[in-house]
Amino acid sequence: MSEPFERGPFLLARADAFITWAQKNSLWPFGSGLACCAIEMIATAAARYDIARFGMELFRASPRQADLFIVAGTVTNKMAPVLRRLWDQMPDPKWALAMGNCAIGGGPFPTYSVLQGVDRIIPVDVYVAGCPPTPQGLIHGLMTLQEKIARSRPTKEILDPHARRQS
Amino acid sequence: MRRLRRFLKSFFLVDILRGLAVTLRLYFSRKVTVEYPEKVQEPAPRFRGLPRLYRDEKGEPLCIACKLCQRACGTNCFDIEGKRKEGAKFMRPEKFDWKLDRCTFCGFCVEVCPTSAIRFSPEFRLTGVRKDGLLFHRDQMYLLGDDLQDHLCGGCRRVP
Amino acid sequence: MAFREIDLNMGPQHPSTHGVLRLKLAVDNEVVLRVEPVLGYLHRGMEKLWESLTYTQIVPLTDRLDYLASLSNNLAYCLAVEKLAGIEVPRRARYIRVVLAELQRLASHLAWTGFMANDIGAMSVLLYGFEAREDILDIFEEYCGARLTVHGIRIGGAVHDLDGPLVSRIRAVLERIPKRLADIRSLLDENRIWKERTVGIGRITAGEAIDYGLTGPPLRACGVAWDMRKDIPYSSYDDFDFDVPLGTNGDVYDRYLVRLEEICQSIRIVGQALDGLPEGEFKAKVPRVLKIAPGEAFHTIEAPKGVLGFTVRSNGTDKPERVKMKSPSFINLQSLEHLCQGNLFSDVIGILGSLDIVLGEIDK
Amino acid sequence: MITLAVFTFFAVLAVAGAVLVIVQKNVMHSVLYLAFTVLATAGVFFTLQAEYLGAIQILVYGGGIVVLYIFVIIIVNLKEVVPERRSLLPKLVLVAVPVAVGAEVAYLLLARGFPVAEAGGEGMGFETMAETLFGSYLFPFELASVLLLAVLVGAIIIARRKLIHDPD
Amino acid sequence: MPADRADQSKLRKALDALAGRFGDAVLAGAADKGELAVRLTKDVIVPALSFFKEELGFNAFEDLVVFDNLNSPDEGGARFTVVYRLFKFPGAVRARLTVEVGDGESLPSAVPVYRAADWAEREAFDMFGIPFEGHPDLRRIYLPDDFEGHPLRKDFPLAGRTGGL
Amino acid sequence: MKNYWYFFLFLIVSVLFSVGLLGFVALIRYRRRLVGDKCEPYECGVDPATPTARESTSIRFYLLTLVFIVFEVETFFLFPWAVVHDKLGLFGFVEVLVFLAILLVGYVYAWKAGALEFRRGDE
Amino acid sequence: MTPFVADVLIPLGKIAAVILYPMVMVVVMIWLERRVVALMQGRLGPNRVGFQGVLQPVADAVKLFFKEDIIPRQADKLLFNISPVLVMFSSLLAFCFVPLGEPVRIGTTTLTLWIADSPVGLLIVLGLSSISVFGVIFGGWASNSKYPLMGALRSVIQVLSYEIPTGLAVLTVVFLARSMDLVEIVRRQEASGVWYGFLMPVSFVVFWISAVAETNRAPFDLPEAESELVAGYHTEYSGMKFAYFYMAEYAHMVLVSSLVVILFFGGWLPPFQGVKALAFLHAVPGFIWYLVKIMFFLYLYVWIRATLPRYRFDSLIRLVWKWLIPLALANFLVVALVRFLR
Repeated sequence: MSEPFERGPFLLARADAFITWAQKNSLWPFGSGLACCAIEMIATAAARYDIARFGMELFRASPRQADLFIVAGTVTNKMAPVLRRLWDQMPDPKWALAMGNCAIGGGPFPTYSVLQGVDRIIPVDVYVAGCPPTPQGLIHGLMTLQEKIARSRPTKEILDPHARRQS
Repeated sequence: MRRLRRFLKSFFLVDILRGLAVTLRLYFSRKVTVEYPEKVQEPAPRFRGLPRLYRDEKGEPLCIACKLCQRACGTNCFDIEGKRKEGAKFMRPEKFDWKLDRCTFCGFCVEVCPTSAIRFSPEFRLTGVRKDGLLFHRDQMYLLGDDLQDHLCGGCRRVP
Repeated sequence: MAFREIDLNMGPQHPSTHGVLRLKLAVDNEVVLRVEPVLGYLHRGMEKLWESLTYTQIVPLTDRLDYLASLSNNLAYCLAVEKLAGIEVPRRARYIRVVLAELQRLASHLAWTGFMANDIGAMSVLLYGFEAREDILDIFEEYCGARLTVHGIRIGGAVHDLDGPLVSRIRAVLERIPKRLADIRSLLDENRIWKERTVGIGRITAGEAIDYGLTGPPLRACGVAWDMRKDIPYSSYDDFDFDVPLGTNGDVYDRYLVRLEEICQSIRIVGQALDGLPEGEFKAKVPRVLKIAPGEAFHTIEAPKGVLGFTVRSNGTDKPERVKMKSPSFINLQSLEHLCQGNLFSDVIGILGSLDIVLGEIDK
Repeated sequence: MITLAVFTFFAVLAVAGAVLVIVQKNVMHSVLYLAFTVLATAGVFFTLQAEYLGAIQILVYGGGIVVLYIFVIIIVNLKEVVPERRSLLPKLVLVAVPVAVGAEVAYLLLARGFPVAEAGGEGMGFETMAETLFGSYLFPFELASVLLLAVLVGAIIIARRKLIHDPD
Repeated sequence: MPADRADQSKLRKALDALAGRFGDAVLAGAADKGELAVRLTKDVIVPALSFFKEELGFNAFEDLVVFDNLNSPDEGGARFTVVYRLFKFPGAVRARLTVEVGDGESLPSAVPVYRAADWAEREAFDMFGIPFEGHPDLRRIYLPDDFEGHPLRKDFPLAGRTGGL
Repeated sequence: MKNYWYFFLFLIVSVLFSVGLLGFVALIRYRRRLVGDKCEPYECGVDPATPTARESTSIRFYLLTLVFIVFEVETFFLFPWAVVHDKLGLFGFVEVLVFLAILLVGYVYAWKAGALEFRRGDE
Repeated sequence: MTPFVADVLIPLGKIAAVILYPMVMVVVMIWLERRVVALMQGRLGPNRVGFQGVLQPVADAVKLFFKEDIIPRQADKLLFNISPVLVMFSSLLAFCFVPLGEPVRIGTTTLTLWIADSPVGLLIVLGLSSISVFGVIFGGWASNSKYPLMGALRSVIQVLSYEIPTGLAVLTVVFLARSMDLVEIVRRQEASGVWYGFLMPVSFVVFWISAVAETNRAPFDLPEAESELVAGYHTEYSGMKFAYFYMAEYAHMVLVSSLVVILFFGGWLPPFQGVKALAFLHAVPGFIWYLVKIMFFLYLYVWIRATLPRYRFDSLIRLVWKWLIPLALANFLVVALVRFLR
């Protein structure tokens, strides 16, 4: 987020604030558990940590209805095209969170079958390191993502003529 | 007779009513949720959070660049180069790169360290928005707490 | 009726394939005709990686195999290495290992109960199971500083001693768990829907089960009392008095009952181990750089999911020539097609859930 | 006046739906328009105060029969209707029958005018109908149940025969 | 312990029966506490397995392990050593059957005898490239079908031929 | 009489509401960006095993719908009687019983024929 | 009053209110469901947006407003687009005949709290609410994806099958009330002094079970069973169209709860009518009583969802055809017999 904060029209700024408020408070994650981190992701949704407080407990099984792609676990080369497709299948606006060291950079597995970082196939917004990250660590990551969303400018993207239907 | 009782039990939905009673009781029972940002469940004393380098009471670095941790590490997290300054008693790390994204938090480096220079911190908030923030250089290994958070978030300061 | 066959992919991304398992199904709408599991979506090359690491460095990586029961993996691997290197583990360390392994079994079975119930649609039970499991994870965190990938057992013993406060904390948790369990049981045991979904589903006879190499609770649900803790006792399991719960029908419901009963037995074992915790060292003296003369050892334990074994072959250096894991889920999953024959699509989920697989140890 | 307007609306909708049903190439779209026609017909019944009939129209035709059509389409996996080359005679028949029916309707309308039934008081129609149904039309009513029985048995027998012939 | 000794003698007897049945094909045999270790030539492996299952009562197939002897040529000097582990229940006795396979040579499949060997053999094929003749469905089990090489061979680099992705 | 005017109004308004909200949202939402596999049908992240999905049903669905229609007609035939049963008296009740009895035969037949089952092994 | 005001403006106002009513209830319901389920599971649930998280559904809705809309390849565009609308408007349409209370007097005019009433209102409501099967099956078929189609087929068979016990249970109510007019049914209950739910508990239970099944809710939620069919018939729907399915489901729940209250629990009547000592209960407006009762049944929906596992398809079919229908029939016969013997 290095670009300077442009001063848009007042109305758009208010609209941005409103839209991002809704987006950040209703991040429905796509329940894609890959490995160990998935268990901590579920623990985050369980009673002790309860991400439902942030309105994020609706783990959608279908990518069509999800906003947030939590890549929780090791991404193998065999799984990579699948993840890429699932990411594609999510509707905009969408965010990705790489959870755990394996998803971030291959973690302890510099081997022939492990993708060394999920950012090679999908654009990652927030990295949450750990092996696996604790539930509180994940919540911290999610709140960082919320802050990032709050700083985004959705109206710009909506009004952008170049973003219109391409095919 | 037993069959009749079973039938009656089934007809009056006894099993389902019992289940409903359990959920209703839990509805009124105490909640276990720790509301994270406001209340933090403090990590245990032995918690294996982010490893970092410590200094002694005088502020002198404890690390003597013996590279034992580098050798003990199974995932090649470390890249250490040491140098002995003129007249100094011990070597000091010139370069101490540590890759967070390879670490398994197994604790071998902490166990082998002869001077207890590298230790686990209770820091569990390991979030970054850029991947390069996950490579720690020597000076960053000395940071802790909120300072560290600023570093980890790769320049994405909290919005006040 | 006219049946038309449809091919359908379930997974690798599906809410109830417990990770990244992919099932190629041939279904006629609701009736399953064939099931073909496709593995490898989590194949991390673990065994290859181990060949480049020292014996000690491998231990934390075994955590990542069966991540719901990481201590069991640690234990199995360490026992195999100790057998190969001829390391005598102190009695106290063995007791500590039993405590940890049984706590891990509790955690794993509680998580399983939750997942299984969630697959069948009782989502509250998932939360109750995880809530109870969270208590055990707290103990692990207290003991060695991690919740999931614990790395709590080292070659030659344990990583820390069990001190007084921790022991009393474990006891407190052990008292709490049966209450949680009672809630879960009154939600599920007698529930007509639960019984309808589980009784008689995924049946397998004892003979077939042995033929398919099933181990662990799915085998014991058929009435076969094969439990490595009794048959080839390790880590002083022969000091403790416990029962091996058995089922009769070999269906999903019996697997559920067997696991719940195992939770009670584990609580018993942990109580006994804590009562009789002997004095002494919690760790044998093991050289930091462990070099083992050429040889081969195989050791199995009774992990929560079944018989878990490691083959370790050494070549005289500090790195193993080869480490091979015999993972219970891998073998148990093989029987899936047999179990699913002629069942409905919804049953596949229940049956798969009842096998308690973890992709981390299947794909390695 | 209002009633006429509403009636016309539903009637036009029903006819338009019916026309769309037959001009569609995609069978599923035809069913969609058929559903519209059925519902619009129910609307017509409502405006004519035949509320019971309207409700039955929605419940049985809308809920049941149209769904049945959909299942048939999915089972036989119809995609698009490929127009067949037909000889002249069927074509002529296809044109002649509607024309003849239309002519008859036109003649009847012209000759006798619009048939108008006596309107009852508001809300009376239904109870009268019920009493008539269970009074004067007792026999047809019982016959209806026999008919339904025949339908049920026939359908099951046909389906079972398919089962027997199916090697699976 | 006497029970142990009785056990031992039973295992010895089993070993003798095996030698009597397969003769020269049994290269070596040993009976340890609760474990029977046999080395065989590879052409008799399937009959030997069914002998173990039918006559000696080893009802469970536990594991199939392959060792690549590229860097540590031992015993027979062949490229691969394949170990079959069997388990007898009740009784808790293990058997360890070893055969040597050269590079490119194939092994007869054990699936007709032990159904549980199915995936284990696929795994061995995937990781080492040992073909199993008569296997019902010999395909790669972990890696994608277009993967080149067999990763657990000693000459396969850890990061893969392409150096990882 | 007015009722149908109100119903008509309600119909129009609710259709307008349903369509209008969707149309309004179409104006303000994020534009379609059809990149990659975005429009592939979802089948757990891999290529669908068959090119089209529209061929999966068994005749059971058809059969059950048929049975449903029969029973639906039967049930809703009884409603007028339920309203006026006072006036028809016991005679009407007997009439209905006969009606139900005939259908009960069909029900028993359908049960015995296995039309109410969904499991394959039950046949 | 001019006819224009009486026949257009007032009805339009009422229509706006009646369309708003399920929408508001949906919002409340979504919040209630997420909170109550959470509390039953020992956690807190959404509590950070607005007071105790009441704005959570609003945030969800606004977010869904802006979500991109994806039409899968090879989908049937017309059917794919029209299905959510069909589902939505059919669930709204039924509210046309559902009374919200007694007519209110404002000055000289009487304002009825329903849009239209009809001597067969009950049947029409049942009929209109079943139109949604079109939306479901067209949506599932149009997606050209397997899980949606399977979900749609399950859903349609389920909704249709459970319509029969619903009908039979309602039949007993109609039999006692001798009317199919929803307002009339409530008045008859007032007159008889006993609510039909207490008079005929079996009818109520059968109706309730069928109603839960018809709304595709747990334990009968297998058309959208997440652990099996991903998201059922709306797997391929995103953004606002998905929201339509989502909202329609909740609107349907509100409708069904209203029906239960009207048919079996005296609609807007206060409890304990006959008891003199509790006459002060009449001071509370009927509409409040009505809402309270509806909320109870909505709560029951959530409560059941938090407790029970999910049925399997074949046992679901077996339950309705082999248990509920005979039970409902027997119940009807018993009610009729008792009525004729007395």
